[in-house]
Amino acid sequence: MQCYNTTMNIRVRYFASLREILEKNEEQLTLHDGATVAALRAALFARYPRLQTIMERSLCAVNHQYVSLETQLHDGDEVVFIPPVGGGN
Amino acid sequence: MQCYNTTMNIRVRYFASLREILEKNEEQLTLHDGATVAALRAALFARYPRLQTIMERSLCAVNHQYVSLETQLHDGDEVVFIPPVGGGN
Amino acid sequence: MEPLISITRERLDRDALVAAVSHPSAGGIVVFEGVVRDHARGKQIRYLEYDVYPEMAIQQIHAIVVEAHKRWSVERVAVAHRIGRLEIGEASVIIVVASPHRAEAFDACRYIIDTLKTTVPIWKKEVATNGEEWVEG
Amino acid sequence: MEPLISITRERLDRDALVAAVSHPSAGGIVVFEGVVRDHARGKQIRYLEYDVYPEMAIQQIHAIVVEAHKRWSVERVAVAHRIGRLEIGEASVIIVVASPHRAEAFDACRYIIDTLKTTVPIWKKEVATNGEEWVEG
Repeated sequence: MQCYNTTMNIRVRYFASLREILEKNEEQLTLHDGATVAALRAALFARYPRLQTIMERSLCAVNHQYVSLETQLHDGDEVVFIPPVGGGN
Repeated sequence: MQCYNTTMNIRVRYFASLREILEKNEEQLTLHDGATVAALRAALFARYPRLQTIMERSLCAVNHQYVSLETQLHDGDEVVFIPPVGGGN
Repeated sequence: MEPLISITRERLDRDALVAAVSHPSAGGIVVFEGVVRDHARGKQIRYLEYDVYPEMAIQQIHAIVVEAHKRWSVERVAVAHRIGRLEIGEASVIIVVASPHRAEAFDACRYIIDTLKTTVPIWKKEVATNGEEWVEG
Repeated sequence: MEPLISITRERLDRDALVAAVSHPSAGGIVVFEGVVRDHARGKQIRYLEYDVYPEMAIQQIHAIVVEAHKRWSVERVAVAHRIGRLEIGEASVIIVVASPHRAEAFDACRYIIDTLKTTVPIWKKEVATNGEEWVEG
């Protein structure tokens, strides 16, 4: 038995190398309620295998704050995977 | 017995507080051959007693190089007493 | 203290940034300017392309400036970062710190650029004569 | 390396100095600017009057820049000092260091201004609302 509120919508935005590889700026993903950042990342690996290397080196931000992979997501969250920055020295 | 070359001419230039107190930019002084910076300073103390305090806190430069009081002067040398600098922090 | 933070596609205006933080009580101004170099990692660079996560970048830069204020009491700070395509010799980032005394201005300016480079989501793609690459770390 | 060193009665031109040291290989530019403050040592300043021993000041600044070059390999340095009467908010000194990497530019710029302030024969008279004084140390 399944309720209507067991899924949530997550907005994923892409920048830099991720945006270029996927050729899109953002997309909406639907996940089960209570899914973590790690679960979202796994879903993206499954959908885009070629992102795995770069995403494993990326940090993650939810609603503009850096978070860990264990962080639980909530309906309407904005998630960005942030490839290493560092504009030289 | 005295030779013609037993004296030398020294150019003394004044800056900042020294220039303002003396109201002159420079003057020529005649000293005995082999006189040191200390001897020049003593001669200036005698001539301008009110310079003593400030000159005792000054460094001395001969021909644009900082020197010690024991340095021997030579004919034609340019001497400047340099009140403490330090334009703030 | 309200820091001036901007992310823009326009050419950065050094004089406007300095004027914005200048104040009769500030005796020392330190400016850092990052400029696009003609070579990097052995490559001949043609131009750079900067990308940014704007909302988060602004927020992160703000946090860095607040931390600099806590550490060195610097009140007058401007940070401007350019994005999009930049040619050799153009400024990608300008940081200006004005302070009553110079030691704090130097320390704060250096802290801000060092931290910005490592924590703010701004990326650059080096377009070189032999290919292009998003630079990472 | 031929450093640009100037002592002048004219208003200092920040942009001209930065342009003079800029180079396609220099990715970091650090500028220090000393500005006349409106107060000092509890006094309300009206204006400053700078005096200089010019030949020696140029020589000393040159020696400082050579030492900075030895320590940090900075090749592109400009130092400009203004003398005469300066009003509140005007720049008395501008130092610009451009370098391939920013750490050297920061270190060299700071070394140059710190050393300049203590060893170069340039003096200032503070003309305050309640009198005037040559500032020493």
